[in-house]
Amino acid sequence: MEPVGAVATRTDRAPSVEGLDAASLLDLHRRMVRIRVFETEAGRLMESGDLPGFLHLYVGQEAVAAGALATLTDADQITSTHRGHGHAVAKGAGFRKMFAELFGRVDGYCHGRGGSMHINDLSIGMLGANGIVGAGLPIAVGAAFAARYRGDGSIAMTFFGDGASNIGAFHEAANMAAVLQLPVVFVCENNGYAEFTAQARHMRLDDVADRAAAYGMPSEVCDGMDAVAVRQACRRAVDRARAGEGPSLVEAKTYRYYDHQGVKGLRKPYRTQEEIDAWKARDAIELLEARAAADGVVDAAEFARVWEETRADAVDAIAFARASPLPDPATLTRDVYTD
Amino acid sequence: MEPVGAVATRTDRAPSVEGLDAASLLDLHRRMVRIRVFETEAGRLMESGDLPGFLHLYVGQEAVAAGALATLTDADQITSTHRGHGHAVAKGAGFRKMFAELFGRVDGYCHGRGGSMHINDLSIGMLGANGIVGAGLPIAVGAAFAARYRGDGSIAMTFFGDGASNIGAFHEAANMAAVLQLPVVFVCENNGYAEFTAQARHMRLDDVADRAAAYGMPSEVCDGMDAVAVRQACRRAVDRARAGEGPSLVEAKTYRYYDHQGVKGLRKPYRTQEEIDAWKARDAIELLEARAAADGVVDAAEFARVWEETRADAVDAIAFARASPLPDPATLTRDVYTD
Amino acid sequence: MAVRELTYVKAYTEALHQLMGADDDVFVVGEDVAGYGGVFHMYDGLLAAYGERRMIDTPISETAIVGLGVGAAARGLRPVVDIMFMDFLAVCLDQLVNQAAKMKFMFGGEVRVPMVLTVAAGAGLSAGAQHSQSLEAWLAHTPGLKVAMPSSAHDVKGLMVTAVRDDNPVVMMLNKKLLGAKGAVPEELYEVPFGQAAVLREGTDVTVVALGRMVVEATAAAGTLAAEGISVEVVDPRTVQPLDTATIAESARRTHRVVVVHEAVTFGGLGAEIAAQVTDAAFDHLDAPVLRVGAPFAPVPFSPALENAYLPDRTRIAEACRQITKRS
Amino acid sequence: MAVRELTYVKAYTEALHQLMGADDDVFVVGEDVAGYGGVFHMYDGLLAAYGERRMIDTPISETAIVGLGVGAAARGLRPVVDIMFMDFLAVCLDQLVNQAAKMKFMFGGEVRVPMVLTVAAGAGLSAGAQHSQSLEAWLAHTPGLKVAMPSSAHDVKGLMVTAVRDDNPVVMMLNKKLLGAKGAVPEELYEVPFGQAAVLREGTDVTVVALGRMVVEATAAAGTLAAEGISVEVVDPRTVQPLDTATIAESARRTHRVVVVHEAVTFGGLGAEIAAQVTDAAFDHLDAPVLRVGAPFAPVPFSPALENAYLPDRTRIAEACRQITKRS
Ligand SMILES: Cc1ncc(C[n+]2csc(CCOP(=O)(O)OP(=O)(O)O)c2C)c(N)n1
Ligand SMILES: Cc1ncc(C[n+]2csc(CCOP(=O)(O)OP(=O)(O)O)c2C)c(N)n1
Ligand SMILES: [Mg+2]
Ligand SMILES: [Mg+2]
Repeated sequence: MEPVGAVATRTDRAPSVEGLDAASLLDLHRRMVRIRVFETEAGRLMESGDLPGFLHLYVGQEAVAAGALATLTDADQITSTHRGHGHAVAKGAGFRKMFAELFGRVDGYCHGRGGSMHINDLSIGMLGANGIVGAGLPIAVGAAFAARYRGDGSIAMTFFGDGASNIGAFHEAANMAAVLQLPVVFVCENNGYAEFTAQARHMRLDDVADRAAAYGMPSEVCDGMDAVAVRQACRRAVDRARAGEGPSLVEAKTYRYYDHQGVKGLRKPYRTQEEIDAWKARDAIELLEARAAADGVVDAAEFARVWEETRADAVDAIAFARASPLPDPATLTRDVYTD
Repeated sequence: MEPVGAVATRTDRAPSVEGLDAASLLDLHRRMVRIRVFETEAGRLMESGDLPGFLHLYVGQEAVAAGALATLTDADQITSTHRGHGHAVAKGAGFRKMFAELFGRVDGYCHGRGGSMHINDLSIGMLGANGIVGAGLPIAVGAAFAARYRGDGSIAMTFFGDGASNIGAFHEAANMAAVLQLPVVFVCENNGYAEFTAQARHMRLDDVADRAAAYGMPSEVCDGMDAVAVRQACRRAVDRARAGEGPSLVEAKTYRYYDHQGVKGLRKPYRTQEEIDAWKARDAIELLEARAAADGVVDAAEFARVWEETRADAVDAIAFARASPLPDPATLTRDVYTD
Repeated sequence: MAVRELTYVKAYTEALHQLMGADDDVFVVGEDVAGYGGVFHMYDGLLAAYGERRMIDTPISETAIVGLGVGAAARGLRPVVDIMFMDFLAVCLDQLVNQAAKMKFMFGGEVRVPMVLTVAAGAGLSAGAQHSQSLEAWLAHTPGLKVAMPSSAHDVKGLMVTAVRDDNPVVMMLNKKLLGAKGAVPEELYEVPFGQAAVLREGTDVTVVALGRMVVEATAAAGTLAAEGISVEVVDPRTVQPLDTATIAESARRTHRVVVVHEAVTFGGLGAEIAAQVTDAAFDHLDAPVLRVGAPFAPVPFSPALENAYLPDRTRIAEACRQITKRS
Repeated sequence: MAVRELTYVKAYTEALHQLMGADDDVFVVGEDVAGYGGVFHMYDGLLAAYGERRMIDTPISETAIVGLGVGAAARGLRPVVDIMFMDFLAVCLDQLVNQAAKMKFMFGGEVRVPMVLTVAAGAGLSAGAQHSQSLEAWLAHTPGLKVAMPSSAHDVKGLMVTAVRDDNPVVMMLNKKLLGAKGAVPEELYEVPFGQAAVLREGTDVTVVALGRMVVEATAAAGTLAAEGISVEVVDPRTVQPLDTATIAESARRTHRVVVVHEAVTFGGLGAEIAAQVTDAAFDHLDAPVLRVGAPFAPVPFSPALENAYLPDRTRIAEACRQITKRS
């Protein structure tokens, strides 16, 4: 895989903003900005030593979560990964509970028990981030099974990385979903790396999407820096799922701006500055703003207001999180079992 | 998958015996007959209550082991499955130690500790049957790694079923072998069933071979009732491996005559009599004998002698096994560790 | 009412049949559970009764099978997941121990995972080292899981009813060698509560705590020993997570001697946990250290000649009881 | 000669560096072990020294990674397999427990599987429930495996040398929170024998048997208690499979009181096994039941406020020692 070349190719494919109205574009934009702001603040807090534990930031990949989750309702279920903040935010999770969880406070989504890698919100169909690579995929298949079993019209969507497509759980989950023709969408966020290992060194395909054929499953590749393109590709897959036509795989080519974990590269450079710059030149949020402005669909001021509101939301949420009490050690063995 | 139709298709592809000399044909024949005789006797012994434990018989699939293992030397390593007798026999394992193991006697390959599912013979590169579906695949990848690491020119081959191609270990092993470009051949024995579940209900492809594309690995399908065809396909894969061109997948379409375990169907019919008859009409041994005779390459009397010798070998081996002592319980904790 | 007898395996099938009849949320998923009825015949007749919607045959994909159960359970269904041999847990343990077991706690308490995972455990059938293990020690050491080890047809049904109705992940360990064992089983649905040991036989000289099939062996040993004048109390914990230490310790305080028996290898087995808890709770009442009877430290051997010597049985249990009663 | 100090993690790297220098059959395989040098920096410099032939980066495929190790070891190489966090064992346990551990026995004795599996274990870094476990109890219960739990830089190097030279599969459990801890480490290659506990501090009132990082906590507690007039003997088994019961029991017979400490949850942990063995071996010498100090029965919590309370530490160990010495 030669990422810079790949970017060039994908530019050709990138759909225009046409066909999407202002509300839809603002919806995509708001989801992306909320992720960007949340993650940037989280990164800052981590750098300043305020947050315990690991932090796998989503900055750079916003178009994927935004585009994909714009196609779902709260009744639809998702499972996520170690890099899960973007999915939670785009699915509608609130900043207050999210920041509180990162701080390990009692008002967090997991009441401080889970941390970054276990954020979940059952009320909006967010079935959880996951610390085990690939483990969310079979769980999403189970959620899709439940949806069909009940005939409630909902579907499931699961996110996974290029690296995760090499683990057995991916293979088993994809085949199971295909054999049972379950309403689930597999969204591969291909950011070109599994930790510090480039895709070319962990698989011999350019497109993870090509693996779908092994399960008799339709797939497509889309530009993961273009929220509109992701939304369109996921919409097709979601429609198939809702129509009872079974699972699909959507691969979005994207990039993470920060390091695998945390903000700065730890020690060893494993990506070139040129590569990073080339991807940032096609930043998903800038791209959407520029296109919408060029097409005259959304007024730039509206975008500015989203940024402003979101930043204010983050300020509020961080203050809330800092003020939230630490969990009480006396509750340690609570919620291990339901009774 | 519609097995009978599939057979018809494969008949067209079936190569003739031309190009193989008498010695090569007799070699294939002898391997197949040895499997057939061993398994038939083992089945008989099981029916009469002489053998403890499970028995997954290989009868019907002889062309696969024979054709595949005719391409290897004793230095090459194989890993096998729960249905492993055929691979052991075709790799050169002796009847005496094999029968003794089935009887649970001290002179068996595992000294009575392993049983049918763990027969191995390191002296001929038989790295063991396996009771866990799919588990032999990564082990073969490790053997291939060792071969390349040492640069000793040997390769590895691993057998697995259509059903096994759905387990994560298959996916991971295939991808690992491809990424590291290791000298290993993946031989899928597609007998159309995983236990009592037909292929169409456990995957949505006709050819397991199509899964190789997910790893950037070459593959081909061959007629698993035609030992010559299997030999040719495996030869191409083995040559690639030896030439440093990495792994390949060969799928052989075949059929087991007996039940998944044991000899007779336990309770529920899950295959039709027509299907069974159609496959038996193309019995691998009969096919080879008939072709060789028609082409005039091998005299029928030579084939008859192989049968005779092999039957005598089985009689001898069974007597040997029956006479072999039971293992001594005092040795129970021996060989758990090397020291 | 005449006492009706059922085999251990049929008691399981009947429990499931009735539970499925009572609750549409209960379904079964696994390899060959539907069309074939399960390789151990555990699911016979359920496909005919409940159809393909609720009886799901799968590919050989244990991680996805258990994961399907986890996801469906998190969405409120009550999956019964079958993975055939307990040994196969090793290919799918993550979904059980890192997902199902921890989900509620990690998620902050909101979610429930009412999944039952059924496995066939135990040795004695010459099935070899990869098809004969008793791995309850791994599971009972995992917070979030419950683990049932029925020793009779009666308990199979009652524990299965409790398991399916439980809102936590439960592992049902059916013992392969007991599948055909008959016992009295009430026709109606009834629960055997988790965490309540059964005192199957009262005695005064020694308490034998036995798990799974070893209960049968312990009871037989108790009969033999009675003739020798040794009075054995047999306690069956029935679930090892939760574990009813109170009943065991109470018995120990009366008999002053405890033998613990299980099929698993002694080292690191639950016999150690039971011994530690009993010793802690009844230290001043014990005349001898708790004696553990388990398998020697080796994989399960194939040959019956070895496997018979490997597995604890009534003879070894009786021997242990004689030894411990002699000591003081 | 001046004593040279190294960190725990550098002692590991040095051992491997020297072992690879001495034996071409030793190689390392795992995710990000080569180019990046390991996420815990365990393999820094080894790619430069030994090249891509012997330092193998892999896809995220733990089953295939361990399987590669098993196959290569069965062919006579000496793989060092890294699977990062111990919790990830759950996705690849089959290759370790059903293949590597059982192979020699099942195969009738011919094969050897000289593989070392390195995992980073333990809690205390707010890594959450799926990145913090201590699962030695699963492994030590598995015949065929050996399990080392070094508590110091010195033992990391010595145990690693022994592990790589051992012809059996060995799991090296490195404790994440100890990675930066410094200690004296000889420059040359040396072995710390398996199955030989170290008596790190002699004492007369109570024996504390501690595993892994808990050794550090136990030693600190011993210091505190000395000031209170309680004399603590600290024993570090160093390997839990094999386990040096003799040394522990010998100590118990002198002190008459034993406390066992580990990070893992108490229920079903190796504290039970140690307690059972010690009680068996020294019953008449014990003034009190063995006291176990472990984690409460819950997954590892994320928030430091909870995790600190969850993990055993010097305070809880000291408290246990005070309690047990008060008893009699
Ligand atoms: C089973 C398992 N193996 C390894 C890891 C360590 N790990 C965490 S994230 C990661 C890389 C994942 O790569 P990818 O799927 O491409 O996702 P990305 O980080 O690029 O978003 C690895 C190896 C893990 N958490 N779980
Ligand atoms: C991990 C695992 N799952 C399930 C089984 C039980 N099992 C043994 S053989 C088999 C079917 C295998 O099918 P296939 O791979 O097609 O091989 P075949 O039996 O047809 O030769 C199953 C499910 C097992 N041994 N291991
Ligand atoms: Mg990635
Ligand atoms: Mg098959």
